[in-house]
Amino acid sequence: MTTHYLVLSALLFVIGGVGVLVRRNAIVVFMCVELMLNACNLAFVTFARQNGNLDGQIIAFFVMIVAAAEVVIGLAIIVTIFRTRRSASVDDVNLLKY
Amino acid sequence: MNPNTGPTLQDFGHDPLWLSIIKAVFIFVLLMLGVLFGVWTERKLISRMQHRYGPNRAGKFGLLQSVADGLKMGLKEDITPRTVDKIVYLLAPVIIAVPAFLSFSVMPFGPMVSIFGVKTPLQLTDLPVAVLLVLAMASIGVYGIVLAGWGSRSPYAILGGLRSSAQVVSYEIAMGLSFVAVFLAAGTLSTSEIVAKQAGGGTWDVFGLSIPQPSWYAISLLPSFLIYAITMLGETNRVPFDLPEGEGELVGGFHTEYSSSLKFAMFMLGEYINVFTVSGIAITLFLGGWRAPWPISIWEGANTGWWPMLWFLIKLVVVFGFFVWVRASLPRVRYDQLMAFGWKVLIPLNLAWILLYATLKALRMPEANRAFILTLGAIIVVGGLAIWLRFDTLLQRRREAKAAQIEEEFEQLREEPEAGGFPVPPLDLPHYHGVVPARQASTAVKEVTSGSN
Amino acid sequence: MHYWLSTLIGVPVLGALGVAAVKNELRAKQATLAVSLLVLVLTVVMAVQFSPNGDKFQFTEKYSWVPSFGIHFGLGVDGIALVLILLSAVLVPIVVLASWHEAEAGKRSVRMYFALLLVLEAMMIGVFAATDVFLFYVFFEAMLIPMYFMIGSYGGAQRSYAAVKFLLYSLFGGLLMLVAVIALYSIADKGSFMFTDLVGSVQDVGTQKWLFLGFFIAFAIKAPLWPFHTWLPDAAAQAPAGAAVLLVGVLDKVGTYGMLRFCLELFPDAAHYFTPLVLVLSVVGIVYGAIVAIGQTDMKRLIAYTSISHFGFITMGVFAISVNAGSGATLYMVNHGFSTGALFLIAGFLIHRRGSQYISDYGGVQKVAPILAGTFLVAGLSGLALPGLSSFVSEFMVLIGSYETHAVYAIIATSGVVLAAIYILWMYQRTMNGPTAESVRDIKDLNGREKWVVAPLIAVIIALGFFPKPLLDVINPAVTDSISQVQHVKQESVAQEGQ
Amino acid sequence: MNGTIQAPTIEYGLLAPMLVVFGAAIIGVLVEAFAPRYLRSSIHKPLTLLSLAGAFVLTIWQARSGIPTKPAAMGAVAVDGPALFIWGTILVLAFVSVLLINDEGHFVASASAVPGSAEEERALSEGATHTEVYPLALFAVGGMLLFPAANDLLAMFVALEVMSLPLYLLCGLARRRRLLSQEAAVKYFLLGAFSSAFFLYGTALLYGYAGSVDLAKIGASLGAVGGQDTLLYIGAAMLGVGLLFKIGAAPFQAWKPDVYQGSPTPITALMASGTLVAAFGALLRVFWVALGGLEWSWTPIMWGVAILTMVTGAILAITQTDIKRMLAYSSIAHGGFLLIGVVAIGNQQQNASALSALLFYLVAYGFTTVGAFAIVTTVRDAGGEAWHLSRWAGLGKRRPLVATVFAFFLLAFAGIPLTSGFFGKYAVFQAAVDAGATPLVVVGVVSSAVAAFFYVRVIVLMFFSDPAADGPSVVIPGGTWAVGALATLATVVLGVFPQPVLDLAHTAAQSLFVR
Amino acid sequence: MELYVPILVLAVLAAGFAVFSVSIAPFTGPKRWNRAKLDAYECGIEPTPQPVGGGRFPLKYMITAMLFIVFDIEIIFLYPWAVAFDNLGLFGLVEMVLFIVTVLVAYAYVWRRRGLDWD
Repeated sequence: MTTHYLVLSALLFVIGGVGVLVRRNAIVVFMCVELMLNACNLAFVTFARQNGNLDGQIIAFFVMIVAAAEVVIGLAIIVTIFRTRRSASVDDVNLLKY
Repeated sequence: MNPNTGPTLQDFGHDPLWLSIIKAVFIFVLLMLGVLFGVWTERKLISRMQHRYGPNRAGKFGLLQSVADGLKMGLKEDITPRTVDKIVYLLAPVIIAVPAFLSFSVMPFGPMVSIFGVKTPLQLTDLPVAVLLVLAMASIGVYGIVLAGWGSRSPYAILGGLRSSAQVVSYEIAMGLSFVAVFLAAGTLSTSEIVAKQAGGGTWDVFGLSIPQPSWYAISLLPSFLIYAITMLGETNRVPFDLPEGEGELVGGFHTEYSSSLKFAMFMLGEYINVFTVSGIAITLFLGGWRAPWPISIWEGANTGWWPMLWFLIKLVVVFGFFVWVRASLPRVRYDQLMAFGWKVLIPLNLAWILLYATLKALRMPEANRAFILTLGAIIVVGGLAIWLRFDTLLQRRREAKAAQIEEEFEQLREEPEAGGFPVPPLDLPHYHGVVPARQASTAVKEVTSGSN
Repeated sequence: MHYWLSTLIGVPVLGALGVAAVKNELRAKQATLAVSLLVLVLTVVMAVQFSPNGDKFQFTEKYSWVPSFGIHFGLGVDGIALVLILLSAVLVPIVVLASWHEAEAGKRSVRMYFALLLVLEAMMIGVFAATDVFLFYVFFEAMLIPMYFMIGSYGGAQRSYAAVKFLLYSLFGGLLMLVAVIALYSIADKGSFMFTDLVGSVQDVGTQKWLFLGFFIAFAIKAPLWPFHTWLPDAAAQAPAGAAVLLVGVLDKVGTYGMLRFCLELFPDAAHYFTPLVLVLSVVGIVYGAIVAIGQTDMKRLIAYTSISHFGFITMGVFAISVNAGSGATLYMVNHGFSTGALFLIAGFLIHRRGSQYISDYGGVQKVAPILAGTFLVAGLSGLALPGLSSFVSEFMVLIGSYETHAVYAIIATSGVVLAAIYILWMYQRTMNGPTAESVRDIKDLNGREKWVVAPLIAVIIALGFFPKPLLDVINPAVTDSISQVQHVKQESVAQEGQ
Repeated sequence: MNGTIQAPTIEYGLLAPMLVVFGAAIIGVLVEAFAPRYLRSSIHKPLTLLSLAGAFVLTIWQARSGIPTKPAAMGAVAVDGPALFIWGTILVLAFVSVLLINDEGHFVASASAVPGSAEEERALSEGATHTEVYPLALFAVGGMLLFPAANDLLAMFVALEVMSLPLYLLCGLARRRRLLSQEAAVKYFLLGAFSSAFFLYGTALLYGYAGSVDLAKIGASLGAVGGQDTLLYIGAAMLGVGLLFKIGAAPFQAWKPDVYQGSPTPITALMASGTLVAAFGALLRVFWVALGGLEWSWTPIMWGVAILTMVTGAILAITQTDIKRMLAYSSIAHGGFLLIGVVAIGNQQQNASALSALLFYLVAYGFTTVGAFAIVTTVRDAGGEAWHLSRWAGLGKRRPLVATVFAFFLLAFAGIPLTSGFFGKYAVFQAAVDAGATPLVVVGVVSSAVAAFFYVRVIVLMFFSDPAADGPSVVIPGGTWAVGALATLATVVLGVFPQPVLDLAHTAAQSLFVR
Repeated sequence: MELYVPILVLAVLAAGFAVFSVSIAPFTGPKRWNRAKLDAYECGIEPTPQPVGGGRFPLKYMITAMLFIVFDIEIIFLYPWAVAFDNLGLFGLVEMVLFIVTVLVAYAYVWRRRGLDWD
């Protein structure tokens, strides 16, 4: 029963990860990261049901907060650089070479 | 607690499917009728308040007015502007309407009754997190608003959508906070149990005669109730907070492009049902739910059988009346005032009140270490006051500075009107008496001007 | 409890601080000279108290330094260390005197140069006196830094390249040694790094081989053994003459000293196993160094290559595993220090006068600067081991000793002697004899200071040439002791083959 | 069902250091809100320094008054020997970094202003500064304190974010080279969030495996639970990815040079010292306490990572021309050396020695690196710090003292004897050899030889090459001066008389991590 | 689970109704083509072309959204606390006081930085 949810969360996570790697727009990349976090939440809740203890659900709360904080800070940073560059594409973020 | 406190969580989830369907259909019908009746009531009431007759043609007292309106909407041309984002545009009304209905599923109408021999509570269902469901539905409604504005792809719509969503979320916070005190008092999120908790307030025994203690949270948690009363206006975009359709500044707001037809009807529907929902919540959480108000409650049978549904509906009407009353009496606020009120007044007051109430509750605990709690409270109060004072002075300064600046600008303008590049017509300008320009007459486009049929 | 060695290390360090503090350059130089002479005196006084047939290590001191790693500040000298300390103590004042005007060349801080010199002396004495393997390693590495700065800051045109090359080579070797040291420690599991605790602690031959390599490569790089030698010519050629003397004269001896002290005593089996290899390398080094030296056009590089050839002799002596060869090698370390030192210094004077290192720029110096030429000749002859001059004794002993054990190598090595005659004499002929070149027509002969520099060197060379006994008396027991282990192993293996 | 909830207990005393730091941070925010602009920094500086110092004192006091043997706060936080040691280290390093932050001219006048725009000009002319830096730094430090002490993965995750989020912001606040700085912030943020997502998913899987996020419980369940090994392995791997990213181990090191280069140098110092220490504390806790039983599975991988990290750091550093990038790569390499210590796991006593070695290394490296970055801030061009290596040519002649100190730090990085770096390396290497990881040690030695090359190159540049005509000027504000002196002192003392600190680390490591 | 079944029923009902009426709309009404009708309504002026995927809108709304997130999360924590308050007792009070005070500090900061003002 719960395995379906696990598969779903894994899928979401992978989609997010791939998105981070292939998408160029900083905001989209960032949304993909959020997607990954939510995939984690799904996994937590599922496992909470599987293990029959509430920890997972509580953890999900905390993850939400962290995600919120990340959103706030991330958007702030991205907006700043966007105002500088008039573009949110990570390709334009190329002053730093390896 | 006295025996007839009504159902608790354990009583739910045992209904057979057919019963659930019956209940659902009942609620659905109730809401549809409620909307029709509500529109009429509102128009009638408000016109009375404004010394008008209001609808009085269709049917007795114009009772069929809203039916007629509904039919007309159905028969009007369905316009879909070509710039819109089709899917979102069509999705939005649905998203607004559906959750509005759903919030009502946890609304308790009454105690256990037997329907076709099945003992069941007069309530579609109840959850341990019932109130959260309501809030969740409200938030989903916001999606409808945003998508409607976004999908319309017209500046007015987008602005309206953003504005109203901003407003709704802002007031949602205050609303959510105003519930906290209730949960503190009730110790549960299940609506039916909250109602049960408001059953009997017990009595004060003063000089032998016993005065019934107010059992409604509206009284014992007055601040929360007041805040909620305000937020429910903001939450439903009603006057004085109906900025989204502020006809003055942005036409119809988020539903500018839903000019007619049933799609618009969906918005109307959603709006009214939301009003019912928030009223229902107000009744359930603060006004004793389906329980009969005091004088009636003296009669034993008042809170048994089907009667309570009556009390509930009466209360609903009264609260709705309050909505209309407010609409008739208050002007619309400015948007910045609206947001400032929501963020700078309601929220801090709310938090302060929650802390205060929690402290009192802790004080009433048997094993509470009063000295400690009091010192804690004192510290917080003092700190809060200090910050507030500092704050006040700062605000004062800022206000004065702004005033001074404006004054100084006016001075400058009085000096020479041209300042700031505003074109000021010379006083001796010959007045323009409307002479029609020559090339006005030739508009030879064979188009049916809209509305002429 | 006596503090001879710690004093010997401490005095130069304090002296260095003082010198660095002094503002006036002349004062600084004089102070440096004074300190180094003081050290020399102390060393001599200590040396005369050394009893050749006493304990293996004498004047021992031992303080706990980092208990949790079992590291001690352990000092002590046996014969080998003693003579090497003597060597450095003697060379330093001479170098100070020699490089009196060395540092003025570049607009760099003169005081810093002499301060570094003193620090270097302290490190050199420390590295020879350390009886704690870890302490030895610490000095071994720390020694690099002052030398690195001396080459890099005060050297010739290519100085920074040479300096870096020198540092990285030695550092790399040192790190390999560090691994071996750690491994040794954890295998021995005595909770102490004291040499005496570690001796004989590694039984397994396989392990011995690895650890041996760890140490040996470090030392081979240090004492430039072919093929690890390539840094030496650059470093020696670019370093200021004084630094070059200490580099070739003393620093490199640390390598050969290390082989004799650590490789042989700690890992006898491995040493026995690797002996042929090392001998081959040494012989190749001897011949290669000599031949390449012949081809050199740069005086200092030439001298550097001669040293490579000589180091071939020394390592051969060390690994020939016979008392004669061993003592010879040890003695050779000292002699080579003096003779090559003399060569470098005198060449340095010459170059300083003419301003060129290239042999082709010289000719007939003999006529204008007889003393210079004469002393140069003596030093050179000592370099090619002319009987009566110091190197002869040691080289002879090495050859004899190795002939006893490994005749073939000895015979091949003898060719080195012949080649040595060629490169020294040919260089001498090209520079000193023949018609006087225009460029050197008006150069001065050695002045007073320079005479004072050269005189003691020549004196020592001749003295040791005729009368090496006192040194040998000191050296012999120590060498006997340190090669005894390997001899033991050897006899065993011979016995096994015999069955 | 309400009746079942028991009110939890929290040992406020044990958590005091952390609470002090967080409290100071919150007060800092209040100051930001209500203090007039001209007063702010003069309130912040003492507040920040005092709180850090106070927290340090509290830590010492706790260590004196006996190390607790069971985790605090319902098993969420473990205030044990290593944690206390790491706390002390982080607090001192943070204190030093704050001294750097105090000096003027590191931070942007107005972060929101578009570089080169009129508003930025105005902000500059007004002399506006972002005093928010102090609360942010304090929050970051608080996170660093919680990170290595967290005893369950949730607390660890929260700590990770509390530590990282302020740093993301601080990265973007460099006064000079704004674009670079903003880029650094974006990169750090995106990659950091990415990695923390991995950490979180790993946590989720381990939770699914063990039914709890408590490290000890996970460790206990390793043998017990059967049939779900995939969860376990994938979860552990993802957790590892998250942590290794934070310490910048290859192949997750890509962010480090960029971020170190872009962010304001004091912040770089804070990250290079504090974050590294904290991250290693957490890494050790997770891999030794929770996954200790899995040793045979992760050790080989960790070997690979360590080797890769050392080699990458050492080799890529050679090609760098930006001083800060070079230091960043060197810090990557050092992360590799530290990983050697992580692998040196064995029996109780072996673990203790490895742990103490790591702790010592962390202290030594932390001080040296802060000092190095402090020096970097002092060498300035017209356009801020003279970041290009070529600008450092001949510094030895212009400012011998500064150059000497910097050279000394570099030698310490290279691990020359009589510097702290040497004993650090030695301790770790020895622990590794005892644990039979000799090949790893050999690789470490080789790569540190390679690393020595580029350190030496800088020294050559500073001392053996002639100064440029328009060379950079050296400005040494008071705070920076103090930092340099302190770091030098630490590097010397730890290099010559390491015993006291070694003893401290030893006693701290004796009890290992509480379970 | 079965607590949610009735909600599902109602949802089906409501959704059915909404979808029905939205989809029926085009067929019930008349069709009279008029270009002006199909333009986005902008009080008669030529409609401003809107970029695909929506244009840019004031940053203000983003800030509001973030504040909303922050406080909504706070509410998430307040509800369980409120429900369990009787069990938590003094501990609960203290912790929540700390929590709310912290949030209020941030709130004050935002206020002072004009995060709550609408020009």
